[in-house]
Amino acid sequence: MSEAITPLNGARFEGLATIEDAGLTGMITLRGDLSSKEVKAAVQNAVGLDIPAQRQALSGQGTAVLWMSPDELLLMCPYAEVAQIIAALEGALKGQHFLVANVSDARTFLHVSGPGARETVAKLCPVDLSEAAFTPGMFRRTRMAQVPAAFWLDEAGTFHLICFRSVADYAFNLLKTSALPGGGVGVYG
Amino acid sequence: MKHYSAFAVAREALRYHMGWERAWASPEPKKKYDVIIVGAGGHGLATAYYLGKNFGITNVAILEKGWLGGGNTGRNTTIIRSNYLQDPSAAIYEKSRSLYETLSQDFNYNIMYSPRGVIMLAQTEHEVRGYQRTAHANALQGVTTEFISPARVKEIVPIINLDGPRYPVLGGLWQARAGTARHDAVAWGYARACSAMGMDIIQKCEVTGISRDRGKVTGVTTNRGDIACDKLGLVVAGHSGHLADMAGFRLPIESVALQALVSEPIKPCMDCVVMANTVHGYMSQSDKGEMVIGGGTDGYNNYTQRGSFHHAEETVRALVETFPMVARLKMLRQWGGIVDVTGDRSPILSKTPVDGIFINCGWGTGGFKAIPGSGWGFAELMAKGHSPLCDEFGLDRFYQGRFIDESVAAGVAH
Amino acid sequence: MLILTCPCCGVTGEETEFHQGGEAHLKRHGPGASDDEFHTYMFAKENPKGVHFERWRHNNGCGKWFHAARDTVTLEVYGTYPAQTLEPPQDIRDAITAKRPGWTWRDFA
Amino acid sequence: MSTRLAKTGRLVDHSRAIEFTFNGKRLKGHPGDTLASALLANDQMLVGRSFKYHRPRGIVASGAEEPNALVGLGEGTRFEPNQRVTTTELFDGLTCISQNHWPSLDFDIGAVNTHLSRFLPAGFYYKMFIHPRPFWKHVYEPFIRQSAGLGKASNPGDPDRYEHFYYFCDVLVVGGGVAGLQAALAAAEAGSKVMLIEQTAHWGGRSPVDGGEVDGQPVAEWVDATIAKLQGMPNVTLRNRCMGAGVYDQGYALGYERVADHTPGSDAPRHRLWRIRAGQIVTATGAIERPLSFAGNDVPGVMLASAIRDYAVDFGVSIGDRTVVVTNNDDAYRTAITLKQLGLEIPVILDARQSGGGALADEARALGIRVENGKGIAKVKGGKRVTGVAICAQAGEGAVLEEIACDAVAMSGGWSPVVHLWSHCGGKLIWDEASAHFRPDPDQPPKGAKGEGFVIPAGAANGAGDLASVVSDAHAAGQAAAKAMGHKPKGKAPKASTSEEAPMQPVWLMPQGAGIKLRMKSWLDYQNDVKVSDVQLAAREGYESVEHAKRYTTLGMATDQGKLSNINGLAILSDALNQPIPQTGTTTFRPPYTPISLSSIAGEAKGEIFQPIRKTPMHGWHEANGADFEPVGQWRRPYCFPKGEEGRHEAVNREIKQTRASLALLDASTLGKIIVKGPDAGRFMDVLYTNMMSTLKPGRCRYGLMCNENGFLMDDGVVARLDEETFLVHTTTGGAESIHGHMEDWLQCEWWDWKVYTANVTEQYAQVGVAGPNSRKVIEKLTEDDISADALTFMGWTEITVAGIPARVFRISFAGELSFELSVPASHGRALWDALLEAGEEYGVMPYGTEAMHVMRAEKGFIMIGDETDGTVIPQDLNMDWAISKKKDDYLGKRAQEREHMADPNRWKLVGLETLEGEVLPDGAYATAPGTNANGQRNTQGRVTSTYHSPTLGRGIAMGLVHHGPDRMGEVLEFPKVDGGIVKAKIVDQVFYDKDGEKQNV
Repeated sequence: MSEAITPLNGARFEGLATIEDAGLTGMITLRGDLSSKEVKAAVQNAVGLDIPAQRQALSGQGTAVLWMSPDELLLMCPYAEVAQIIAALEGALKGQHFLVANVSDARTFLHVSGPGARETVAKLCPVDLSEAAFTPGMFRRTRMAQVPAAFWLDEAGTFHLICFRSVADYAFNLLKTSALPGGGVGVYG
Repeated sequence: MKHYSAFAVAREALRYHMGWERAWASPEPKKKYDVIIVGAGGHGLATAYYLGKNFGITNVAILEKGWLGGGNTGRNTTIIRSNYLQDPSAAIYEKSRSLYETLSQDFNYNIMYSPRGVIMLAQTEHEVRGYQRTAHANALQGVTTEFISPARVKEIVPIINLDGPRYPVLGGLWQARAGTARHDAVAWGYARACSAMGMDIIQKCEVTGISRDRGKVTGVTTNRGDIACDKLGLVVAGHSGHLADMAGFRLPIESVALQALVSEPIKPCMDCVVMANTVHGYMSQSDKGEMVIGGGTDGYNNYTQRGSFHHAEETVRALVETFPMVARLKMLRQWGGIVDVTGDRSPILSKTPVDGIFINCGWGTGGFKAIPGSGWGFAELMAKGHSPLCDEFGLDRFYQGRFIDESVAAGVAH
Repeated sequence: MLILTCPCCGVTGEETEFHQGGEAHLKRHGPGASDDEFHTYMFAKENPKGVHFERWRHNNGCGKWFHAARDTVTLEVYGTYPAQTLEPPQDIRDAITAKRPGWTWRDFA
Repeated sequence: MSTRLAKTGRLVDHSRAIEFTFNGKRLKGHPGDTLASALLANDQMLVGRSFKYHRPRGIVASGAEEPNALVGLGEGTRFEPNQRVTTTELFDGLTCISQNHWPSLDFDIGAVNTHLSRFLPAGFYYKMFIHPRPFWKHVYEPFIRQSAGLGKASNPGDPDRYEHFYYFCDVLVVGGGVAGLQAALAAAEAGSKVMLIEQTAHWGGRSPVDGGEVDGQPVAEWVDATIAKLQGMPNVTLRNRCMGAGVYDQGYALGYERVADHTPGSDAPRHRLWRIRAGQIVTATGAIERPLSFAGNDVPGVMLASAIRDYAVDFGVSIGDRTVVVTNNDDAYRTAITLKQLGLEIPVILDARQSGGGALADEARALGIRVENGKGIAKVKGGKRVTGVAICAQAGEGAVLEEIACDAVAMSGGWSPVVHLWSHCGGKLIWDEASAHFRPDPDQPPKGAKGEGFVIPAGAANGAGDLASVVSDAHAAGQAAAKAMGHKPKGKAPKASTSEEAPMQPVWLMPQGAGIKLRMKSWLDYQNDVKVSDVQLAAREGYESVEHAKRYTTLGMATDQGKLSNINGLAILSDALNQPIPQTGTTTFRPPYTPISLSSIAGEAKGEIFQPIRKTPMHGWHEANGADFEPVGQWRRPYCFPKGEEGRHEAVNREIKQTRASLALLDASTLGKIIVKGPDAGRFMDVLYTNMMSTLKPGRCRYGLMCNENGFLMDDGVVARLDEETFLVHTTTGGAESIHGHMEDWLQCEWWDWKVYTANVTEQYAQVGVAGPNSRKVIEKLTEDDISADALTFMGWTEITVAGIPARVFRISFAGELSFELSVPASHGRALWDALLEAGEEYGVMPYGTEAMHVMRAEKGFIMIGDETDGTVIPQDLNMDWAISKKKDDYLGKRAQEREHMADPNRWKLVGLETLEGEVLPDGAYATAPGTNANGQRNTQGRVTSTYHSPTLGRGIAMGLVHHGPDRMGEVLEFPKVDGGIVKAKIVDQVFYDKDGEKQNV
């Protein structure tokens, strides 16, 4: 089978922050009753993580569970494991009302890191990204300039940012422009 | 009424302009009128003017809760065009445009109608087909328009950037006889003419109630007392729903804020109006030199004459891209107006469930250009009970599903 | 620039994250309805100067629809609540009456 | 003459000189200068021409309120018109030119207008140029436009970078003067997150110039100490060169930061637009001094008293050697005293008040300055600069008592609080009789999301007078803001010096009884040339509302938006209408406070990131292979793939011929793909589509139509049933997001009890249309799986592995040939595309674009959403009743379609159109019917919806909607062309090619 290629194909830019293609990542949309024990168990056994609280992200080793909406999660996992994890989920949820869909190829996944990360993103998203307001583990779906985006922050201060695949170039260039040298705002980081 | 002319100005100059009389009177309301028009904006004043001029009905009062011409007449981007797709729209807007051409002379008041031409840019293949369709329709409607090439667009608007990275200009719908006018002057000219016919323009007079008797209108209650009338015309744009409520019926309209802004004045650099619907912006240059810029409406019901900043942002973005020359100009002033938008984005000129009450509303973002035609048709409707210009714009169309949809040709009605 | 709080995901965000979807609590009239009922459902809008119940979608967010009670003159937001309801909840109505004594649900002409 | 003083100038560095040019003249200034102070230091009194009369104009003010001194700044792509010199920091190599004159600043032809001014009163153009009609557009207007306008914009494009920044705080304090600093401190000490912004490059505002003590130390030192303190607080952000541009609903404010205006060419963005969401906004925006209205008050050298003081103290620039001071309040005495102490001459202080001034007046007298009470200026002498003044009694009509030579006039008509930001969002004002100004009405602030007031004025902006009251008012404001944010205020306001001043006395006209000749020379609006006599004329003519008067005279409509002229004009209007000022009211304050660059509003959105461009996985290949793109929504889709010299038309024909003859590929990835799953999925699909979808069998596909609730056809596409509970919906390219939203809307808001989930997986899959007689062969080369005619029948789908990639293959046909659509994970899309091209080589495979697709579907008589439909068309119009289930009692749009006009047999219906001569019908042409309608418009009986040249048939083909069309086969219609001429076309069946569908069923 041919080699899968991400839309940004490893692109990287270093400025006030480092913008880089996070590479091929498995992403699975799971819609269902997030409060049910079946879903809890299915997720636990699929990626070894709990159901995150509202607007939270739980991460493990190469895995994460993101709270998308009251009845939707996004499961992150190694790209190669998507098929088996989907099979596991569908098996575990048999008889339930749910929806599982592979969206690994429908998204572009970026890392924004370095001291300028918060400011770089704050130039594009109408979200309070101060250290006090936006802390690691929080997950935010919002607007990045003119496209929808979602992101969370890890302990190392790196933004894990997801957009639709088709606007990968736009998203990358936005972040790159925001991170151009000389554009430091001087309020965060 | 003193005649206006260069000679009169010169003569007055010798007496330091002490001899000028009032442009319009400021009378106390009478107890009763044949016709009361609520709303002394362009449409209301024009209705009164043609009631007098075309039908000899001059026992008319025009009631205005604020100052005449203070609503959308004084807040719009003054574009006048008639390159509409649907027959009924083309008819009333073209009537309007042709009346505009001679309005200064009719009034003996210079409203500065400037037939400088309007281009609607086609920036997608779909828009190209849409505007070609409009051009065909216009030819049969007696509206002179043509679909022009990018090269011709560039010729007419040298400052335009034809091949923007996002939406190249693929052509445009060009109406050479379209243009702009001085918006305040239109209201003032009509007011002066109405006053001269003996009509009463009563400002700072707010209608607080509408009295009916057995399904027929008998008059209005205002902050300046009760005033009786045989016929009542509601011409209050964004506040129509509110007035209809008083009369006991509901309208298929919603009121939203439309925004506009002007740049600082610069020397002439653009001698026509350019509308770019794909990127939601349009621009012309006022005689003072300001770039007059309009954009879209807010997406929610709103009665504040303000808008959200991000709409101005979207518009400015588009224009900086389309006209790189404006990049280093500055925004001088930003404002909003309340427009009433109907279920099919076309106006309502109609009888109402209440006998004797007529309503003229729903012009959305397209009201200014329609003022004379709307007044002409609505006056006929009020005087005779029907008018070819208005008949298609009745309230009944929403029951029958007989819509007049202008958005179909990608022609957003600005 | 409005601020709204999405009752579905709890985000308090600016207007640009949301999209207004017209009047709320309309009763759908399908086949069998009279012309009058259907017209009212489709077109006769409340459009009040004052309290307006409207639909919003958190389109740059959790994607859920919800309802808001908002004043169209002051732009004050009395509250937001889930779309899965036929009438505004009591606490919202109380919040409104507190601000506008005499106001009652469906008091328009 | 104006010149540089050696000793003073707290903001400039005398030790260093920097060079700049004005109209080509090389001049010198110091770091710390504004362009204004530097020009004045070089005795450049004349800096521009007025808008209407082209009168000589000099600098009047020292800040944002400056109406006159606008220049064209910079060169080439960085040239910028209408730059205010008083707010432009001087930098080395700055170049600027004056505006609105020809041929030169000193000799301006336009100045002839000033001699005609008597014939050009307010609104003269409404009364003239009426005849002959064509002259307005072609003679008068061009002339007026030429003389109007200010600078020229010659900029071909902007090389600089701009950006936005979203910031959130509890309290935003606008204005870095003493009030702003104290308010910020008070709020910060209470624990609020505070942002303090200041439009200039310096903190402290006017206070260091005016002096006084705060907290026992000289105010200048207190400012430095306070800034240091604020900088040390983690909950405070400070920004200078950042103007509070506007206050919008619910605590939203714009900060306009001029990051690099003073360092052009640096790698920093030029402007940054702060988009601030604050819980509370404190407006510590200070006050603006008002001019006095006397004849000749516009002669260069006549300036605001406070400005003359600023130039002397801040920049070490004296405006004149002999400065006459004229005032109606005590503050102007400070200017006289300051200048005197600098060794400059003050021939006289003219105090319009009979009673004269207070302590400051005594101090002035003690310095030996002559003070005249109850006196004013009858007339200023001089043209391009002041040469003297004629003195008169304020109470009189202007009889000249004495003439005094001077080269500068310092005037003060009192102070007006800057209430702009307070008012932007609906804050109301009250008239303060004592100080004769409008100030914020504490009871009517702008209201926020919770109905609470969210703006608090502080200090001079709130009408506070001396330093002590400013500081205490600001402290209270800061604490109130913090309290509103739920923080606990602590501490008291520091003590500050008070000053005993005699009450000011409103003077709206000088002298009081000035005759018309003087009034016609008394300026209100310097830039727009509006004089006292103009406002009085407006009132006389019935333009009584303040908005009428403003619009009729253009008072306050210049680039300064009336910062100096509004109150004075208002007073004159009220006097003329003989009503108190509050009754006249003010005009509306609109954002921005001072003009902000359009580029800063556009922000980062320029060039490649102006708007998002959506790209499919194969986009790169298309670009590399010369695709001719067309925008489709945010996508770019190949319209065709021209080869070599080939034009669009030839390319499209080639692509079609190749598809029909052998094999071609279409990138169909942009098609919307939505999964609909759940026990109630079938039921939901049935209301969504006009067709019956619930009966579709797994493994099968069905073409369906979707209408909106208003009955109109909205979208179409092929639905595949994946399993009992799951459907895969294909939408049009434009429909993907909107249809998904439409589904969620109905599921969440109407049928929330139905068990259905949807997911928009449009971008998960790359989709390739493989079309042509050889399409099966090429796919078979790449797969082991059986896709033979029997295994995969028409309108069936199955899962296969193609080129090693897991794929869904749908056997559907839009082109009318045997064809398949392959759907693979997007990350493998390019690989599949390449594999198909390689495998297809033997069949001469080539890609085809959207236009070929359009033509081929038209040859087959298939409709296209957006062509056959335009939002006013229902399925019945397209003879698609077969796609409308009769068995269902409901679907979205069903009730709407029962309405009178929708059920009308006279609706235009779809037919094919065949031109008699084989030519192509023009796009959007209408078929005429006899006669005209009530409005004299030609009657019509149909229109073209799609029209193409069919290379397959070698002739023009079209579809259209025609009145009773289907019943009129064979009839000939006439379609007039826009450019004259008529195309005749026969009504025919809409299917032009392979009527029986044999081609696709092999």
